[in-house]
Amino acid sequence: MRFLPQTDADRQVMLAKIGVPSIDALYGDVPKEKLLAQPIAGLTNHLPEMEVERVIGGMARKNLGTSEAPSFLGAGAYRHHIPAAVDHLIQRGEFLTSYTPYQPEVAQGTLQYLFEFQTQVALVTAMDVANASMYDGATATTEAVAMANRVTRRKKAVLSGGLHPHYRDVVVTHGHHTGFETVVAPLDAKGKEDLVAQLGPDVSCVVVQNPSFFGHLSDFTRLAEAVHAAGALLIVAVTEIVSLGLVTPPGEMGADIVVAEGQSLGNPLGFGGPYVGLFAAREKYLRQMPGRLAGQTVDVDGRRGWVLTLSTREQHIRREKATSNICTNSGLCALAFTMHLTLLGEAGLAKLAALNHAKASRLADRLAALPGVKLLNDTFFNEFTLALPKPAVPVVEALAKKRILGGVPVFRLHPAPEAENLLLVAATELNSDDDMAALESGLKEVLA
Amino acid sequence: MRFLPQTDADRQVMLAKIGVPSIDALYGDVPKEKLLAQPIAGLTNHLPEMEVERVIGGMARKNLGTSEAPSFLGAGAYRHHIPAAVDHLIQRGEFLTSYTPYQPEVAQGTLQYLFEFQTQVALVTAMDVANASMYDGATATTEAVAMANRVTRRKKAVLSGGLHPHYRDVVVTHGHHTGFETVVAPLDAKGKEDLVAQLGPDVSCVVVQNPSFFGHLSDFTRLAEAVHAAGALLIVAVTEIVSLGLVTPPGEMGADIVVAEGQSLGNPLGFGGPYVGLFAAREKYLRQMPGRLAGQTVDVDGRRGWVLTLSTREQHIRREKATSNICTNSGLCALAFTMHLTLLGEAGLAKLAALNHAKASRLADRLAALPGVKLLNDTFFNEFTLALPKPAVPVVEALAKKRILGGVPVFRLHPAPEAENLLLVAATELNSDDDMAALESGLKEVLA
Amino acid sequence: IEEPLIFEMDVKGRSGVDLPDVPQHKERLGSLKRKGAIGLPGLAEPQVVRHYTKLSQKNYAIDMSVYPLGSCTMKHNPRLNEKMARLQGIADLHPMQPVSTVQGALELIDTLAHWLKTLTGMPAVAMSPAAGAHGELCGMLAIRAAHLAKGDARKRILVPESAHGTNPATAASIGYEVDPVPADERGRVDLAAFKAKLGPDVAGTMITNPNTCGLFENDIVDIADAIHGVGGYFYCDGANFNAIVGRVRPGDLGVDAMHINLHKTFSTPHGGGGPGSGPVVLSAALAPYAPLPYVTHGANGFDLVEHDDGPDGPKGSFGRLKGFHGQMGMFTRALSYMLSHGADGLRQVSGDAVLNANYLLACLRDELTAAFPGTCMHEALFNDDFLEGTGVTTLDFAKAMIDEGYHPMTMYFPLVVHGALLMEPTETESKIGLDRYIGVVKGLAKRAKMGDAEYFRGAPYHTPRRRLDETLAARQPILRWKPEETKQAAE
Amino acid sequence: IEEPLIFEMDVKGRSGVDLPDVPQHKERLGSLKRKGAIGLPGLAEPQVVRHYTKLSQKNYAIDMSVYPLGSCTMKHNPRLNEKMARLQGIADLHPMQPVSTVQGALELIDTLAHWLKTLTGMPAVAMSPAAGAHGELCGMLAIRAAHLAKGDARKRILVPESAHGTNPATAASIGYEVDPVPADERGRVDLAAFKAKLGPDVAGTMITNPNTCGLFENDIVDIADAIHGVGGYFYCDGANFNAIVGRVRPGDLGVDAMHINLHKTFSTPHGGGGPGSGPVVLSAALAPYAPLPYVTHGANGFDLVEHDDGPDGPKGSFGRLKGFHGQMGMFTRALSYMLSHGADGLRQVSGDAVLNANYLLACLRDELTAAFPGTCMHEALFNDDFLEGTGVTTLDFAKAMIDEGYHPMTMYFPLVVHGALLMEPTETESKIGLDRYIGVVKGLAKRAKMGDAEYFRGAPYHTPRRRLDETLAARQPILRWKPEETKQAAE
Repeated sequence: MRFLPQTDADRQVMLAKIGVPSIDALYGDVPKEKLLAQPIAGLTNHLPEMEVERVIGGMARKNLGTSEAPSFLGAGAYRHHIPAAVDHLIQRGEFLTSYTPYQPEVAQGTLQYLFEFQTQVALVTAMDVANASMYDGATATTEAVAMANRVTRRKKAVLSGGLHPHYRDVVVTHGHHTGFETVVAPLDAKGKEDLVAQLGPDVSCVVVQNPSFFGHLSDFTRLAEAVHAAGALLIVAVTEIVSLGLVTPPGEMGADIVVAEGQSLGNPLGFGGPYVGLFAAREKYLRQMPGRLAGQTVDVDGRRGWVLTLSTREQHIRREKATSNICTNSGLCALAFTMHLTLLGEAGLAKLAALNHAKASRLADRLAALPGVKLLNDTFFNEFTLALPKPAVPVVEALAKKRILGGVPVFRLHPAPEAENLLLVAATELNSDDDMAALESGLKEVLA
Repeated sequence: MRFLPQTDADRQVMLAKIGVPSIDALYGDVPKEKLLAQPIAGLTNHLPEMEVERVIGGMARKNLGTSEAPSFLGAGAYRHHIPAAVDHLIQRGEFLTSYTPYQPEVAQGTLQYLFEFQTQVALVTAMDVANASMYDGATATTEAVAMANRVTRRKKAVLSGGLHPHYRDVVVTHGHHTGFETVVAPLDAKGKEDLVAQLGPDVSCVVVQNPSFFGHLSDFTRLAEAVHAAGALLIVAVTEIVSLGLVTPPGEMGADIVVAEGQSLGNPLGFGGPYVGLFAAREKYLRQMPGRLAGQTVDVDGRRGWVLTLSTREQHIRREKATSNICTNSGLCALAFTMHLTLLGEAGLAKLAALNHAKASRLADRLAALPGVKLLNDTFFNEFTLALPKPAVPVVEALAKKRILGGVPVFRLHPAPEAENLLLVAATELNSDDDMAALESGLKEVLA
Repeated sequence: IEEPLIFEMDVKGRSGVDLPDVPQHKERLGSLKRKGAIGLPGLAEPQVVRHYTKLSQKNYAIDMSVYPLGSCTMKHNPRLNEKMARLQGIADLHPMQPVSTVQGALELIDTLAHWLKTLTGMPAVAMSPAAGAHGELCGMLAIRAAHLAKGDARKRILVPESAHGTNPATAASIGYEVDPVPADERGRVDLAAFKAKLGPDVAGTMITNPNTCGLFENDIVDIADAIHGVGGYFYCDGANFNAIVGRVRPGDLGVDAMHINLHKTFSTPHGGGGPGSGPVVLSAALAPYAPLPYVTHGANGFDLVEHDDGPDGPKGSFGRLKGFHGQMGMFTRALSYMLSHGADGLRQVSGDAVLNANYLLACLRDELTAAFPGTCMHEALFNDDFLEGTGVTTLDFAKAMIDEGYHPMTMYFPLVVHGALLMEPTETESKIGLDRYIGVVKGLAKRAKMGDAEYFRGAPYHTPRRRLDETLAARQPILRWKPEETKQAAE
Repeated sequence: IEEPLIFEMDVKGRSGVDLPDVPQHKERLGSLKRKGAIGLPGLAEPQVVRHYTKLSQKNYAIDMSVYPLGSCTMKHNPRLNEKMARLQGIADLHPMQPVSTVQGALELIDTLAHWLKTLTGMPAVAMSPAAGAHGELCGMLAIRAAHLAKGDARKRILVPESAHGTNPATAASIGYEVDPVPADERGRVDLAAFKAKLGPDVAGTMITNPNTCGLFENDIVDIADAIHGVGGYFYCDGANFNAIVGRVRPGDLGVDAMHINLHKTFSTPHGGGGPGSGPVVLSAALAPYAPLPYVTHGANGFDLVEHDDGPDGPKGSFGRLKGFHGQMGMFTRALSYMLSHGADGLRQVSGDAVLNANYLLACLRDELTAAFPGTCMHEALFNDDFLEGTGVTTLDFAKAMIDEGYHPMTMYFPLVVHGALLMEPTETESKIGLDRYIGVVKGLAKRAKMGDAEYFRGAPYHTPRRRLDETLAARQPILRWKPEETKQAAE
């Protein structure tokens, strides 16, 4: 077998050195009746590489990839063009096959890019500090709520009706089982909610999203002031990080914690994972932050270098008193993110964001002109909500039959009657005018 | 522009240091009327990465790839499964973006794999020494003839009728223009030729191929003896290097020079290039060999290491007295070759060869049973010749319409009447039973 | 050669990406158009490629040599897996496409689930957890949900002292009280102490098996029976599944929930810290509480269940744990690995992993000091007795490995062994490679005993940086680049 | 860390590849079934991945830093090009598929041909040459064929002394007598000497422009006129096309044939020595003799002409130069590069390449000694006058660059300059990067002048190997592994 270097001859020599007759003899501590004598039934035996390619390739061919069809799907995961250099570089064995950089002498590469990543995340969100990544936007959000609970010593989170339903659900799940209360605002499809009335002395945090799940852009400055006045923290989630090339960052609106989904930069859609959660906060809350941190220091020769730091917040040191149980994070996805953002730079990110906005704005004009279709957004970045004259789920299915991936029905994520006719439509730099024309005419036909 | 790091501000500072007002001013030696003032017309301006992908991807989609259809094409280029590790590793920047290893201190990686490559080529062909690669099998063949001419101080090459027509044509072209005679034996579709009668005191070499272009296997031992007795060299070409996992190597049959196409190991079909020419010879002819050689030596600290050696044979030292004008060779293709062969090892190459033979043998049984189809081979490795009841070119076109790549018509490479109905069919480890059934029934229909 | 930070290579206006011109459009940003610059540096592509190439060259990796980190299962990561994860039709799938357009993807998840269930002998698996610790959370939430469904919340979780930090952290994060169980002199859970702690308020136990001392818990069936006897559940930390895959099914041992680190046992790359993937197999008792979403077989093929009556509902999932459906990229890699090995190969995997660890143990036990007598499972544990009186610490010893071309072993873990050195070679090391490693370790041990403490205290010598000041980093945290701070430090 | 040869890691029977079982079949090998073992080593995949990873780590590459090899145009190799060359529908095309199934491939070749012809202002291009030297052969064969067609074989080729070795080697390989032309004191072809050598037996001349001194041949039009005046042809070595692409069209200068190194000007990777690709643009006079095959536009799309009446025929191609159709993989990469830059970008490429070289020249000319006065084109040439009396040679100086993190510049070439140091930075170096490089070169020059010859003679110090014995290698050639020889040497 190609991955197993020992031959039977090797094994015999090694067993002799150990002083046992067989590999099975090394399993003496396993209760005899629990030790299997044969390969487990019901599974195939080892396959050549080309056969594995056939099996998995066969599965892949049963799907309709977004690169094969006009695609306007968003709802927290966005298809962007990833420069070829990114995927090439993250596959370098020294990145791909290295472990968490606990030994800084042999991990300065990883540590330096994490330090750069943290800086980029802090800059883009306009926050003081950022960690070295979480799993994804949803889990970062619930970590942020837990952190707010610790900081404020309160146990009630107010969740916006514009928050991504998955993020909301993950927070609600955690709240339900770990003992904090969640107040979920009604679905805010029109971007009009005001959460100030929800504040109270027991509220630890308010969680909002910008652009919202429905695409609306909001200025949270006033909300932040009210939240702070009530002794709570404002948590702002960003599901489309590219927006921050064009949109006022949460840090400038008074956010205390910013969480985000970083997939848009450097990471493929990949059917939903692995993605990379971004987590940034005000410096004063640093020691309550979850996750890993790379910090600058000097070595014994006085040279600048980097180490993992403040690990007394973490589970491997602090155990049951840790700020989070997170261990493995999204290192390689963070690397892809930071590479893509380094390639873009200030000018590139701004232009990418402008391009996304332009594409979506032009698409919105076209689709809003269709009979019976209503655009719910006054503002948006690269995604907006349409109210259709009929349920969105079958519309999207009908479009898929035409090989058009026409958007995400809100009902898919929030199966409630008021969501039934709502369709989220996103456009990115990858959508051509032909794509848009295909969606326009496809939608027209399906709605006719 | 993404690949150009200088900004206009940089350029101004640099021009000031140089002391000229503009970049144009640096072109003062160009006759004024020859210096273009504007970008050349008729070409597009710079494109984003995603647009380039669209343009080239669009061209790619107009083709029918061999991975999308049952494919039985050979004739000197073979589709094999390349382990994923090979393509991953050859793309490491330290291999991909390095130059010819003229500075051994910073090129031990390249030099060591070339030394390993040379050893593998010598072992597989059963020859004494091998060089560090040529462009491809055809150019290696003509270099071998030129070498034989130098060694024997004669100027007449006898070319087998079983030699790949491209190899033959390249040698003939060289002979025609560089002043050596070429005697081309008639097309040997049945593998029955005997070249001994062609020998004479002016013959420098006899060039044969094994398996032949038509797939036949021949024992050249007797021919070698006759060639040597006549004071000439025997050159054996191998177009399918995988065959040597199962077939007696040329070195054991008395070859003086072995040339081969190395594409089959590690290198994709790629519409014909880049490939890698292999070149091996008896040690006594070493100093007449063309091409680069990596040799073992020691460094100033006495440690084993490698350098390019015997470069007094080469153009950059020897200029017009060089054994060849070759400079850039097929370094990275040689790397892919050596990696694939290292992964295979002795056991893997033998099994791969056996598998190829088995597939082809089974396919031959099926196709030879079709009405009107005649198998011309008693012996073959993974490719054989069929005599069809009608011209092969339109048959192959008709199969292509059914999305079957059914073989290579001999007429395509040698447009002569006697070749018209001949079809070369190859099978490799990648051909499934379904592929074979598709060809069998497709051919049956087309011939009906 | 020093490599600056990207921020120190900034040239204003430069970019490593070209983009088409922005077409005419109506701006719809309301008042939220960003004002002022972000502060991101501008680099061209060649500079970016070099930067990351040079950073990578400062790392150690499995691709270079033995990576004997105990508890981490640093095995070979086949490149085929990377290729499979990048296929069109996998990498380019949006998670919210209509399920009719992702039947192959759901089939892949279902196939992987089948392998995981079959290999563990468990009836159900939750696929969405993003990593091992996230899987622990998933399993513990299932346990909590099961208790809640019976109207019996319970408070305590028994966790051995030798456990990974994630175990107590997870249990505590959802409000459980962590009750530590001591190890006995054999490096196993002290069964008597364990039983003594049982009671009606015990929700369950979290036990790693094989445990972090590299030993199989031979009382495991008694432990399972005992916890079940008080109505608790048995959570097994599956980090060390590599030792037993294909040979022992956790389901046969009475396990109720176990996460499987696809990035350990099933070779998805560690990537410098992630991403991972931590599916959790569940017993029949816990299966009803598995989180959303999950794949089912429907009339028209595969279906994806994304909603139910929620955590407050009468029965059903404990809710949602993560955005979308799980780490599909890691699923693809893991399935590629599993298909490559097959049932026969996976059995050989565990056998060779255990063989290799025991070979290390046998070859090193005379020069180092084994923490426990007898054979081990997939990792060999030593204490620092052999360094006594040498002035060399476990840390020094481990750092000296670096100059010899090896990554250090795991140090000071598990906590139950003094100055622990935990070595896990995995099955992908060859005998030749192990012999070379053994030679180096023995040589260093001899050198330490010969009284060369000075040398060890200074190691490593040949790395880009040596012995970084971790105290300074924590006392005066610099967690991002700012022009003045970094310049100062660089001077 | 030492890395053994693969042969020294052999374990019998081991393989890094799994293959399906060989099905039943009739053996058809006649008497030719191989007897006995080949002697190839057996390694598993993990060991193979490590071996090549570790070998790669002993190399220098563009991806690491400046690679200032004059004459070699070591510019950034975009990864997009690699991705494009690996597309399904390109990488998996067989060269002998029916042309109806490869219309996109022929379109690609035709598009690239259009770019090459347009950029050079030439009416035709031969695409099949595999590298620069192969392109030279192609061009010279076209010249020879053109003369032969007129019944006038001719004998002599005029080649400047500063030429690349491939020029005389190529001319000689097809039977021409190489007549060297001296350089004048300005580093250009001595026009008078050139004219003096002209005569009716001169078949043509081979001139590199910009030349190997990094200078534009300002008499180039006169040279072209002169050679045409005697019925000869002008072959231009296009190795230095990067200096003028988009700004000067060789066709406008009277060139009859010029090869274009796609692996220089158009960024296809050098790959440690290849593969390259060397299409040859041809004037109207030579176009009829272009080799087979070539792409044409037919009624049903693109066509591929693979045969004509042959080299002995009355008119038409000079024959076939290579198997199949050329370096398609390199064509794809080069087209990807050209489309990325466009007509505007390519003009900036040459401008920045020349700017960078002149910046080096301007910054270094006071510390080193420039070979010629004035500005240069894309490479800066120095002689070793600045080392006079220091005891440091050009070689020593270049080797000392290595410890500073740089690949040495080209040394002792061109031959017309004493102790030449030829530096070609290319356009993909940033000003910041050049400034750092300049600082290092100046620092070394100062150090040499301060009398530290001992240091230079020992350099490099920090490489895997130092100053290898090339004489020994040539005197007692060891060109392959054999158990005894290599063991001995390793001891």
